[in-house]
Amino acid sequence: MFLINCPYCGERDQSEFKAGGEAHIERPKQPTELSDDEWAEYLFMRKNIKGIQFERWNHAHGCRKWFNMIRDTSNDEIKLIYKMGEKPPKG
Amino acid sequence: MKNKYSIFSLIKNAFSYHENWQKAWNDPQPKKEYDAVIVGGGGHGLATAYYLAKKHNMKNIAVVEKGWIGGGNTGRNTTIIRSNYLWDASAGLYDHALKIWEGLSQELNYNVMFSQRGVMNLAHNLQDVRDLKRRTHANRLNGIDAVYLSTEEVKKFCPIINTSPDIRYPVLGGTLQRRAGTARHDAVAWGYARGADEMGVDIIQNCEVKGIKRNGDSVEGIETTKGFIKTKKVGVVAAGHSSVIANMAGIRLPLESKPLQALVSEPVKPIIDTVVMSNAVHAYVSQSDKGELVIGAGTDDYVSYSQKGSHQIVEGTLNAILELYPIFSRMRMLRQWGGIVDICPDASPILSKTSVKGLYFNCGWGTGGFKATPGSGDLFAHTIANDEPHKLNAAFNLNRFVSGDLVDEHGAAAVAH
Amino acid sequence: MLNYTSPIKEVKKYSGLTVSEISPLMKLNLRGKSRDFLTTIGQNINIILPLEANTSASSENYTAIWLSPDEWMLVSNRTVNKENNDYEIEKLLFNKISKTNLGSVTDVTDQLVMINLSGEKIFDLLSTGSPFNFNDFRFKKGSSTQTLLAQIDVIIHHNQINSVNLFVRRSFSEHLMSWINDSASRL
Amino acid sequence: MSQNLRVKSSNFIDETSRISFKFNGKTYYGFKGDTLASALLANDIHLVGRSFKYHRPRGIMTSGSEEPNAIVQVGNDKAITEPNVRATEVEIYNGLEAKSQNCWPSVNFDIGGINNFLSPLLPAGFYYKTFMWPASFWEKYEIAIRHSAGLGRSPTKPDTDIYEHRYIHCDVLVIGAGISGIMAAKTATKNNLNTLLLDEKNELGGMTIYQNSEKFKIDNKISSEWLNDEIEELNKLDNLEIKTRTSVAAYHGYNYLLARENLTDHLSKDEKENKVRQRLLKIRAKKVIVATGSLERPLVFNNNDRPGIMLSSAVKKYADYYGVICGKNNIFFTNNDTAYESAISLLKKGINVHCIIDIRENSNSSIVKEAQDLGLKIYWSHTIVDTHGYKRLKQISIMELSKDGQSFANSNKIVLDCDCLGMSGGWTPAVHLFTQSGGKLKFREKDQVFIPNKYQSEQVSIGSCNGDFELDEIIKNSSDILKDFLKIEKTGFDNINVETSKETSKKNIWLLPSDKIVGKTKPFVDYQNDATAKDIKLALREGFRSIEHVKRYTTTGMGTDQGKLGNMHALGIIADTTGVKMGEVGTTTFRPPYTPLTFGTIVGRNVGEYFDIFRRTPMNDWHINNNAEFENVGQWKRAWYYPRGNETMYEAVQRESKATRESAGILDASTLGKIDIQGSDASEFLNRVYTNAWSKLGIGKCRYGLMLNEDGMVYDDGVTTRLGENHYIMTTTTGGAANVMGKLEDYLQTEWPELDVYLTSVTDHFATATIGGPNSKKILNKLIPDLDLSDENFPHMSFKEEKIGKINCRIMRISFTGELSYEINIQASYGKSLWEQCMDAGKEFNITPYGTETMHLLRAEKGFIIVGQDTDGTMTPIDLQMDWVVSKKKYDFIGKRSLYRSDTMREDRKQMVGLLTNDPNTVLEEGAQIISELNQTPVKMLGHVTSSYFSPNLGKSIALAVVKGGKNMMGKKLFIPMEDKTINVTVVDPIFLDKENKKLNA
Repeated sequence: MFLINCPYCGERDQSEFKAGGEAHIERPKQPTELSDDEWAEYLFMRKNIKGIQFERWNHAHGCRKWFNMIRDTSNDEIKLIYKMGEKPPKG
Repeated sequence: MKNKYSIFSLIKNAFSYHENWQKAWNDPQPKKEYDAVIVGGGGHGLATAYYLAKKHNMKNIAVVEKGWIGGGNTGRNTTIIRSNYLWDASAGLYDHALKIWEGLSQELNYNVMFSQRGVMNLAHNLQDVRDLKRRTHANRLNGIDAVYLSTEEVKKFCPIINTSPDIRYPVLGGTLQRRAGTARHDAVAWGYARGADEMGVDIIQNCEVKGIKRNGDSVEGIETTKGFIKTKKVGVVAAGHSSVIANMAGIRLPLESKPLQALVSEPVKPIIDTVVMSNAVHAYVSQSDKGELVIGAGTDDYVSYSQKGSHQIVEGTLNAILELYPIFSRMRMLRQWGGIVDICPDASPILSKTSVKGLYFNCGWGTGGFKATPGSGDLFAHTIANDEPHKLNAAFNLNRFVSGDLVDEHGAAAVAH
Repeated sequence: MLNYTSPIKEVKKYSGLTVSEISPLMKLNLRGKSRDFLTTIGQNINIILPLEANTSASSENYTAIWLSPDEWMLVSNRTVNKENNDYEIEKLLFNKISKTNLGSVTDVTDQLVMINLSGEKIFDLLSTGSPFNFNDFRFKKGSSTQTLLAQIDVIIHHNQINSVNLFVRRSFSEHLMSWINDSASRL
Repeated sequence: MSQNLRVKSSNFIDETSRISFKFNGKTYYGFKGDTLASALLANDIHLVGRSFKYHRPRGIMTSGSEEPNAIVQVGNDKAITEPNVRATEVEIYNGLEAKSQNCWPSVNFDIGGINNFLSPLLPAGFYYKTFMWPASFWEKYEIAIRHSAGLGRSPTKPDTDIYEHRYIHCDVLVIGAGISGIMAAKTATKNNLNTLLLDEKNELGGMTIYQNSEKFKIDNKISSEWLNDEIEELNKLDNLEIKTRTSVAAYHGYNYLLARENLTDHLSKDEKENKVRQRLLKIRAKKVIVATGSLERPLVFNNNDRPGIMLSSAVKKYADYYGVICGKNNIFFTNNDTAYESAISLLKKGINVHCIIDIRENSNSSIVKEAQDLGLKIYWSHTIVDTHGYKRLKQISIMELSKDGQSFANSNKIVLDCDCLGMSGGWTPAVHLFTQSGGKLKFREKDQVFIPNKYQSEQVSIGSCNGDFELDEIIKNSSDILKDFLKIEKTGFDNINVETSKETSKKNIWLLPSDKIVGKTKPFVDYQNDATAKDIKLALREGFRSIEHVKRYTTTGMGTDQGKLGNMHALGIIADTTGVKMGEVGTTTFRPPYTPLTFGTIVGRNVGEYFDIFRRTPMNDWHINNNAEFENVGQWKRAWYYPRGNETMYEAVQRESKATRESAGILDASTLGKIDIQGSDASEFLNRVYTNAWSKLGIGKCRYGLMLNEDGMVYDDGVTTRLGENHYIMTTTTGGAANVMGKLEDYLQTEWPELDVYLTSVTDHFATATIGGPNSKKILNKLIPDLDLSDENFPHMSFKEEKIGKINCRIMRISFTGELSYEINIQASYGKSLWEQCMDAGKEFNITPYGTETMHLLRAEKGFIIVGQDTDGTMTPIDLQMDWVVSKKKYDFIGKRSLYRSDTMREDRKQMVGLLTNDPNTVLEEGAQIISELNQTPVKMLGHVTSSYFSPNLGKSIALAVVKGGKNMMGKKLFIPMEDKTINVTVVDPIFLDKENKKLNA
């Protein structure tokens, strides 16, 4: 069970959270202008990285806020947590 | 020619204190070039190689495995085998596999212990009942043996289930596929390996793929920890790690790799002699020949390659087990482990060509790949050999995610595992 | 005339723990982000909404519990009349906040049931069903948290020494009470 | 004969309290403090069980949780009998009943014993090679195999015990209360860290607590005395919690650990009364100190499994701790000094020790000298080549080893009598928890052990689990590690004076040579699973090279002891046979739990009524009092139907439906999700989440909305009402409520943060009573006389804020049945009262309460869909023929783009239609498949029946279905193929009743 440092509530047990998949996949502003392939990319295609992955988490049983997490999916080590809307750190 | 396995060969070898058994498979170094290379030495990969050699006469082929064969999900799953799927495409795929299972031990001269003890799926609410009936009707019309059972019939078939109407989620009915059952997971990988090896397939263990060499739109070979291997056809069967390989080839897949956990109890004398699955309360249980209760838990909701899952998943599963089998409260968990499964948005696999010529993917089996092993290998071999899918796996192409023509096996209509 | 029924029937006493529902209490959910929102609330009910996570603020009549950076729960400190459900303060704030688009004001009086736990064994009870770390919480009067108790979402408010208020959604309250009584019986 | 094997010298056994227990039906006596194992040994019982595969007689080998052989069935009450319990872990109590397992008819005479003679035919993996003929006969063989496999028996009645969970958050967790654990706990606590100390035994102090040798002194006190004083001090400290009988099962990431606290297993039946049996501790520690000690290794030689062959440390513990003599004529066999300690201990108690067999050439450590001074005969560089005695060790044969240890110096064989052999192959650090946590090991050549190398989390290992075996090292290194780990200046153990006997020579041979060829021997590596060294060699010969392969092929380490004793030897034998370095063979992964964990403990109180949450509406009591049957919908229990007298469901539903259409019915709709939406962008928000347009909806008006997933498939639906300019109340399906709320918050927070919208769930705040039917207006009028209910003032799809008495309520005139109907939403606390008043007001109109089943029927008559029943995640609004609710003008909404993909635009997709059976009395089965042509193969299925009822109001059977290309099939004849018959149906419009909506304004 991870110990997740909610950017608003502090350290909480994983059971209070829901994972929301890969982060920074922005919903296209103009879906109608996309080809079927481009739309499929947005809808279904995922990096599914082994290693450093950027993802979304929600403090579902706490403040209900979404935030971003950088986690090493090869050993589940949480590297960094930052709020929604904040730009991911480079490198 | 390998020496045949039988009670007689056992007796014969007993006299020489079993000193003269041959290797089940060899441990070769990779050649410079192969006609095809299968990436991933799990059941599906080894079966693919076996059928490429057996049915498509491709003998100059290799299976490369980063660890030891059968060390991935093949050796980590709860070994449930069934074909009672809802959609025609799925039913076709899984029943093709089930038919091969029925003669596999003889085919491989290796006892895979396929035991047709039946698989029962339980309904716990009215929608479950509708869904299971719908599936049963579809199965029947697709020629798959499946019957709908009343609560009383469920109790009769598996007396230890708590079918009291007073429990939180009473058993309202269920379905039964008698031809379904379990098999010995390791034996499947080992049996196919032995068979493939006998036909000249190179099984190369501890050989990790580091890159996929492309020449424009076609495959030229693979970079491995044992050097470059030239080949025009690469079949990737790397459950869990499919996306990792795909990224090497510069393509993306609609997959998420998640932890799936399972556990076994200490061994006890026979107490349950069928497989019971309940989607609504999420409990899957059978008993191994050794006597252990084999229990499948669910997946976590986050991506992970760590082969560890969270405790709440295991706890949740055992909650459900004790809801349905209160007599197991004093049984003890002996071992618990995790695997990595790659899951498709529609909970159906991908057995498909890709945008890269000569690159084929067999993935996305989610929590239920084991049961398909022989069929998957057979159809994937066909796809690789002919550069064209077999009609039974045509629906499981990559393009369905663009067109929207998904094979949605979600919900109670498709119980995982 | 409609009568008032509360989901929880009786007060329960255990060694070192008393469990009781307190009702009716007016409860408002307040949401907003802007400065104006905060000041308007402040002016009208003379409470400064706490900005620090996991804390609360009280005035003579109300207590405001932090729920998230833009969400608070306002609870009346004393029970209100069962005969009607016109809450002056709700009308006032709705006009000053919702109507002017400063944020939202929503009556959640019956969305949540408040269960009071008192006695020295409160945290022994909570530790049997909540993953939250109460080590600091238990020594800080006014601290609050949202977490899980017996898999149910709860808001926990440490209103005074040896007294904690649990807020739980009404439809879950009887189940939670049953669980609490079961667990408390073994303390 | 009982008790004649006791020596008076133990401080840990209360010889004044005699305890009687049963073993295999016979009554024996022991003392308080005994384990079942020590009590049996005291009664001269060594034969306790039978092995898994060969059914060989087995005895007690150890004194702890690593015991592979002495596992028994405890208790014979069907509800609380427990299989596979280690006799070495059972503390005896009055009334304890235990029996041997895996033997029939008895442990003394076991039919299964023939397997031992068939063993030449049963090498590792034999079952992969046979039972294949005749084909499909496997299940028959399997029955036999299954019955000879398995160990104990599962209970057959529900458990009567109670289990509990407890969450603990501490600064420091210390695992293991041996000497180093005690040091750690004291140091941490004294530095004001709140500390938790756990030990699996019932006493603190580990092995040192009964170490009475003058050779081992700390601070000039005999080590056991010194430790005793330390423990006494420890017990005085506060902010330290000590738990005995508590075994750590799993060490997960982020220092999350699970431990099992055993509370009543050592108590007699009446002492147990209403006590929690076991508690699962869910521990979150800032820092973890692992002090789990080490396990003594057996030696692998021919027939090393006979009853009477034990670990040397166990022989010592039984004598020193329990005061029990394991044998009248003892021999020790060793490759290190440990056995000497044991031997001396026995000698000093006047117990006969015949000799020590040591594979080393010599040793001049002080403890060895002491043994020699006591006149103990030592056979240097000798090994045991065979043992004799079937149910109890009688003799051993030894030979002198050659220099390289692989063969013999000469052919002389000496046969020695003995009834107890204490063996010691050195020690293996208990690194299981460390590796579970993700820690990496390194191999130490000098004494062939794996020790912690890289730590994953805030943790450290100290004492012998960290590879420190000598007393002085343990104290010095532990102290240094603690200082560094806890960042403190001193520990209080910094420079204590320690006297100890240093081991001076080591020698290790994983598989000791025999004068027979390996094939003829049985050198056991895994005792419980009967895996021998020759099995491992066979596996290697057959090409299984990886340790995981060998393990699985030979089942080494797969027993209930998880190979705590044998795994190292398996690795060693693989290394030796394949010529690979030990460190490079790698270790097998230690999987949780460390010791088997009871399901009940993991589950705790999440059983029975607490298995899952039970949500109730404010009217729930009324439903119960009025004989309602309930349906599970999500976590809710909803009134399903209200049978009168002995009505069947069908009869009740027919009555309820008819009554509602003819006069009035009332439904508890409180479970519908309700979301309060406020903010200046509320309308825009709705435009984006629903398929239809919202901006123009008038204040006080209601509108039906359909919500899609981004993949274009129907996700949820419900009526949303505009309460004010920027204020809406949205209703969702009962099951979908939480998900919809979550999804909307997600979009607001992550995709559209620019929108000024606030969502608040008010599902539980309101109770909802829906009164419908031609007389519903009259009933409402009685409740609120001064409300003008005319169509002009209160038209269909509109809303009023009203008062019933003094209580505010919201009334929506909306309909899911096609009847004129009003949905009254009132604050939940008044819900029950509202319901009762509706019933009173409706009495004269025979108002009839109806449940979900009737609701489903009524809406089906009107062709209204139920998301989740008529849709399955593959239906678009177009498929549902609900184009009318999909705005063509709107630029975008969730899922819009997906409706324009090649497949979703296909004309021949499955589409919602109505079906009528040719025989109006035949009611179709929901889920039944639909075809257009008979006897075709393969059968082409067009779709299935989603909803089906007999409509009392239409006097015929009706059904909703999805059919490929159904849109253009109106009037077409289709077939429903059932097992026994084929039903003819006709495709019709899905609206069966009142197409013109006359009833809505009746």
